[in-house]
Amino acid sequence: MTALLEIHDLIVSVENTVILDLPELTVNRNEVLVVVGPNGAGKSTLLQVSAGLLKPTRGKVFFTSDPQLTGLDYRRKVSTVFQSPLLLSGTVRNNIASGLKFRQVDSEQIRQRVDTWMEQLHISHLARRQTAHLSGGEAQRVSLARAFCLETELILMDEPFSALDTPTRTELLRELRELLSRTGQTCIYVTHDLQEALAVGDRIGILFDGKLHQLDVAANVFKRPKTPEVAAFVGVENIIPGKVIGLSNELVQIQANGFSLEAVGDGVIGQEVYACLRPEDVTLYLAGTEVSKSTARNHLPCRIRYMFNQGPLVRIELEADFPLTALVTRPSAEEMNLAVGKEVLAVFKSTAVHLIETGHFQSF
Amino acid sequence: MTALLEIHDLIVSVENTVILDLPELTVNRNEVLVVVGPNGAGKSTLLQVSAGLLKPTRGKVFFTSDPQLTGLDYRRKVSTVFQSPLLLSGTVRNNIASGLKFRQVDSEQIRQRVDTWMEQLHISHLARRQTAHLSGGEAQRVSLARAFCLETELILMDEPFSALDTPTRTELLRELRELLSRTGQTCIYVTHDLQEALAVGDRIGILFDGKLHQLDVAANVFKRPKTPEVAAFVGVENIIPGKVIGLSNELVQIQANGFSLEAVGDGVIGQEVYACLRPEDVTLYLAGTEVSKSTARNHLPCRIRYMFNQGPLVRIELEADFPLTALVTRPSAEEMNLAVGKEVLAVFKSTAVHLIETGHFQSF
Amino acid sequence: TQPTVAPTEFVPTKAPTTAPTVIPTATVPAPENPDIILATTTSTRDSGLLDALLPLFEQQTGYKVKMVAVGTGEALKMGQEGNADVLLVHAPASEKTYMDGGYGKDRFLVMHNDYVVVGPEADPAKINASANTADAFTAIANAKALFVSRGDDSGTHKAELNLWKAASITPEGEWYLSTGQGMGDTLRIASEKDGYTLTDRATYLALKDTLNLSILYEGDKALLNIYHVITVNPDKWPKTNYSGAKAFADWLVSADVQKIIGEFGVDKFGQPLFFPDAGKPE
Amino acid sequence: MQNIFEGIWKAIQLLLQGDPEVIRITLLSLQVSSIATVISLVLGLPLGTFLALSHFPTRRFWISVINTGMALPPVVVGLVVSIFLWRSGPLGDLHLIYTPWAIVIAQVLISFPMAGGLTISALQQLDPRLRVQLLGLGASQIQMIFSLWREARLPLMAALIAAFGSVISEVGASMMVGGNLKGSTRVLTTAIVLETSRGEFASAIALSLILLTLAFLVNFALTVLQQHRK
Amino acid sequence: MQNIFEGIWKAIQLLLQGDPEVIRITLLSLQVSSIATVISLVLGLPLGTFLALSHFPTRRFWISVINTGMALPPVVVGLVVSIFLWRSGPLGDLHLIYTPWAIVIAQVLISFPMAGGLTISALQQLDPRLRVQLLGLGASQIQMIFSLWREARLPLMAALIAAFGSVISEVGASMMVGGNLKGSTRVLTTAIVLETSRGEFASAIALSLILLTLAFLVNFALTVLQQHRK
Ligand SMILES: Nc1ncnc2c1ncn2[C@@H]1O[C@H](COP(=O)(O)OP(=O)(O)OP(=O)(O)O)[C@@H](O)[C@H]1O
Ligand SMILES: Nc1ncnc2c1ncn2[C@@H]1O[C@H](COP(=O)(O)OP(=O)(O)OP(=O)(O)O)[C@@H](O)[C@H]1O
Ligand SMILES: [Mg+2]
Ligand SMILES: [Mg+2]
Repeated sequence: MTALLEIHDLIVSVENTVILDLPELTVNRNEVLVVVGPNGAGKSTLLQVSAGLLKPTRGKVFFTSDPQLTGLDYRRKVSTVFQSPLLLSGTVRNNIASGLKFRQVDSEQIRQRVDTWMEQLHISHLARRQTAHLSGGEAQRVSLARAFCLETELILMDEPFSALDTPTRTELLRELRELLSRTGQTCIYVTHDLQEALAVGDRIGILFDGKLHQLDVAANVFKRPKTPEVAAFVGVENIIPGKVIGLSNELVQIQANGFSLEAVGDGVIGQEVYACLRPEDVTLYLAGTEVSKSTARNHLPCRIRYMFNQGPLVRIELEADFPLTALVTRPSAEEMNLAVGKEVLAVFKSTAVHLIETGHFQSF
Repeated sequence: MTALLEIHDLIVSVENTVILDLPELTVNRNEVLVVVGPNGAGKSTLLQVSAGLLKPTRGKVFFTSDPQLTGLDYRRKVSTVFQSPLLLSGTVRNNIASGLKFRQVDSEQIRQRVDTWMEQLHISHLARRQTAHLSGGEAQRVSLARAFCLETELILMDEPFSALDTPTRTELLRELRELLSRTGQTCIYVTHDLQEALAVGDRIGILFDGKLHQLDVAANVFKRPKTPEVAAFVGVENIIPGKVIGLSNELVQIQANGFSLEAVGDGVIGQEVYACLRPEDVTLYLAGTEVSKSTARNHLPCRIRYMFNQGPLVRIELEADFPLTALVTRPSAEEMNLAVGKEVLAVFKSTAVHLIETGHFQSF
Repeated sequence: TQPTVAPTEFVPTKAPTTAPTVIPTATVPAPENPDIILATTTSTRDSGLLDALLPLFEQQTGYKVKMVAVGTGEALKMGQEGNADVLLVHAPASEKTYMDGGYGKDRFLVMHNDYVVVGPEADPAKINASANTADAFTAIANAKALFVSRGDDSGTHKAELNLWKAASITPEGEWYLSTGQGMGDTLRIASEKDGYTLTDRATYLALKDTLNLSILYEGDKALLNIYHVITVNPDKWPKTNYSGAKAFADWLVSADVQKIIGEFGVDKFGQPLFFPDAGKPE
Repeated sequence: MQNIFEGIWKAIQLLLQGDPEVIRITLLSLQVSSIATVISLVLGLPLGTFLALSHFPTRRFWISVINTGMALPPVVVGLVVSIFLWRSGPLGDLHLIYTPWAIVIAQVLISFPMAGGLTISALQQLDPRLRVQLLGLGASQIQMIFSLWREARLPLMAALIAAFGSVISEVGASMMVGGNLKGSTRVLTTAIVLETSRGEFASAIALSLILLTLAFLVNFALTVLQQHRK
Repeated sequence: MQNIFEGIWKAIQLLLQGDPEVIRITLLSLQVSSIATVISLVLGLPLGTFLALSHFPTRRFWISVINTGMALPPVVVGLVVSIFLWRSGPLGDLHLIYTPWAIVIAQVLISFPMAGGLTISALQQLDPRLRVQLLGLGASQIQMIFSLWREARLPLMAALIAAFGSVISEVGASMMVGGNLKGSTRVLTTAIVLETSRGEFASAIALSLILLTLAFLVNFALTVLQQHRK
């Protein structure tokens, strides 16, 4: 795993506010580094700096292979799918070809590559269309084709699929990984869609207010968020404040608002923690069902407060000693006749609970 | 349920190609009509026509309350969140106020409404920022606030949340319904996110190539797609061609590539049909598990061909008599130790299978 | 030489001022129709003579003169179409045609100065010693020395053409340049190109310092440059201000004014620029 | 060269002394040209906007006509306006010839095609979706046009600057229809011509410098306005 | 009015007869003004681009200077160029005075600020993100600039049209530095002035019509180009 791009001591500020502050970041060769974060966190700024398009206020971004590379040579090693596809006037074909023309690739090869990519993105029929007359998604595809056909070492994508229809997005997401490993390209990928992040990301970086709160392999970010902010952002909807009250057999016992939770992990007695639990890790049983204690150590009786559909899943908000959200599949919700007001038993494994230390201790 | 807007005999064509063709469409008062469809299907065109911003080549769009309303009076009854938030130059506050200023609302009221909506969209801190310096999501919020503060009878939204971060999007989606019913607004909502469609839509219209393939209450579109295209588009990943071979007790027996399926519904023996099955309706058991036949009538032994994570779910592609995709929750996939190559039993209820007639008959 | 410039006078003019006390000033009630349009040639304006005379006239009579300096042809045309009330021009032949056409009512001889032939100091065509103007012109033509003509149908141009005619030469060819411009510009071109040209003395004297030209031939009778004042015929153009025009014409030929004309320029050039001729026979 | 240095020196003197005649001429130039620019904007902006935003078959032809107007020689304008304003002309009874108003009329004819032509290109450069968005926000046609002008204020301001430049520097028409009458219609450019034809080059240059200083001040104000927040 | 109708009639006659002198003058006008326009574009486009795209402290000042250049009176340009080109001037030895090249030089000085000033506003009107996108596509600075020019071709073409209009219609400088010499430096505008001063108003109008027809043809071609695909 060799490094492709390194960022050192980077600060970008506008009008005296720091909008990006990255002491250290390495992008590995052939990985997909997904960057997520709330609006205005600095994701697009990070991409612009990485593309050599924005001079940082301080610090340096460089290719490990050639740290001296700057300016045009640097820029030509990167291609970018911008957040808004500001297409040039002219035909779709000419737009897609523009980057290749800038690089003075010979015209036969341009034609071939453009054709390939138009096909890949299902826009071959638009080749001669003026870009001013494209629909939103069509424009985004043109912007994608324009970047992909450059086949650069590093490709930066800023919410590249946000305007695409679901089937196309699913298809492209599936192909993207394969494509990148085929061409050996490295990718920094900004998205707001956490599923997308999980599906394409080798590592995920979480940016808040210009700072990287966590950078880890994809699954870890979702399973073991480092801060409550990250936890909330990656969809850990249950963030339960509590206090360590006991330790035994690698299990930590946590007192949370009267209920005693068990979690796998380390802890110090008296420490305040957040117990994080993803809603999909909560299984529901109808109240009164006998459940073997063996695998799932936590059993919490509660009442359904609110339910609503979320695609193939049903999100269920529960009332217990603390508020809890569960996600169950629609078939099982139907099978169990779940409804608002019903009493259920929420069951989750101790391994599903992730602890975040608050740094505070509280004496008994 | 009274009609608010009616569309009759509408045709929009550009350069001799029809891009929208709607013989009839009624938007009911206070409903959210979600329009989904592939890129270039004509969704934005439909919104533009409904907003009185594009003169259709033929046909008419009118408010039922006042069919003669056209021009400025018509336009002022509608507000639109455009697909790309082309903000005016100037401050965020002035941008949000622009529609109210056009309507010559008095300035104190403008200030109040703008403040309210900036707060609602978490952009109060940006009030004095020049719009040229906003991030993508911030710009979209401004565009949303600009439309919402007009409080018109009809509000049109073209992929309004596409650039928002997940927590904000979830929050706004949750608030949107409540908000619209509070103000009594009617909404046509274009989105590519099917979960969003389900979450906000009273009815969902599916547009393909300018034509409405299906218009139905939200759940029905997902559960009972009318055409294979719709089925595929709404995420029914299993569309199995087969032939009706038997009828009994409201159950239809279908021969699909050697396997015999049972489905609830009507059918005529010998008719060719598509059996549609959502992947989340497929439950997996480890091969050899004993499953009671009572609730789920279809049991199909198969082998796992491919698996990948999709947020809280795992998508599993199966090999059987026909290809089949299942979606299971991550905890259960882990519990069962599912892996590529493993033999499993795919189980689905006959009620989960939805039949689409192809119109063809085949004699035996 | 230091131009005597009154403090209120528009600064850069070289227009020498005549002492306004020469004529006793009297404030006169304004006439019924005080606006007079005077169309004149650029040379009278450029010499500054009218700048000196008009304020006096306005002061004494209450008329307001709008002096428009244009080409001779344009001035006559303006008279012919009734767009001016009074003309001050120096193209006797054209004036005659004009009068014959009935476009003018009165025509008085006002003044004259003379034309001179100027050219490079070296005088390549040796016209210096010519017996008369025709000889001088013949010498230029024979030497094919550059001659710069105004070519703009102005009084000067017409006078020049008459001189060629007198010398029986049809001027054409490489050596004969036609500028189509005013006197000042034509002098400048002649100076830059080392050519000969025919000029009125007043303009030449005014620009002398900035030119590389010397007077090479002068004094012939044929070189007289005669100015007439013409009032536009009100019978043809009732809208013209005939009474004003007549008043101006009369004023111009009055003895006092003639005296001023005769003194104009003496303080600056040491010699008068114009010679009063009022009342003399043509 | 001597003339140029002398001219600069003389310009400084004139400005410091505050020569009343020079001040009068300068103010008249400024007045006449400002009025003409404002009028040509009032005419050119709506016309240009109409041609930029509407679609009809002969549109291109009319745009060319407007653009050709930028090539109208001031002398021609002067001649034609004179023909109309002279006593013999159809508007002779208005007695406008040889008044500052005649200059204004001629200058409007000179600068209004510039204002119109540059308005056309300024508005056509805007994203066409902007119009749709403005109408979608409930703008009336007039409000939409005002908003578009606001968005295009940069090139529109350039049009204003160009139009002002074309009239303040113009001489042929002012000379012909104004008559360069001392004390009433003499403006800076006609005074410069007069000085030049008298061979008073230094004075001509001095006046030119005054004119350019004036133009610079006006333009600096307009440019600061134009480049504000840009 | 009579003059105008006569002028129209005369113009038709001149054009039909193909009067050789008129043809020569017309061609010279076209040549001189085209060359001057092209040169001022070659100078003004890069300078305007530089001022539009770069950021340095005195930028606004220089933009004002360029804009002030639009207010340079042709007579002043004519005078200053003459002072330089006269025998007594620093460039006298080039013997350019009273040649078509002198006219070209003066006209370049007149039209290049217009080309530059309008280029500035044309480029500043573009979405600033476009520059970033072009650089992101791997455009060199030069390629980026060419692409920006392409995107702003509409207002740039308007700048070209305005610059051409300003020189083809200009007379003061051509007269002064060209000398209006019959057969060598007489162009349409100087010929018009001559005809006017001769009182030959109809001829002046006829020549004006020829000039305007010429300008219209050039502008129509440019406008069609400009409005192509728009
Ligand atoms: N001027 C035009 N000429 C040709 N085709 C056009 C023109 N304008 C629009 N179209 C086509 O009309 C179709 C409908 O466009 P529309 O913007 O309504 O699509 P959409 O459903 O909103 O797509 P998206 O999801 O990508 O936003 C598109 O295929 C588009 O390319
Ligand atoms: N010129 C500026 N002045 C002030 N703030 C600025 C300026 N330019 C950018 N910002 C701010 O910097 C922050 C980072 O912007 P950036 O575009 O990187 O956000 P982002 O993470 O891409 O957001 P989004 O998800 O909305 O696209 C934003 O809050 C933005 O408002
Ligand atoms: Mg962004
Ligand atoms: Mg769309």
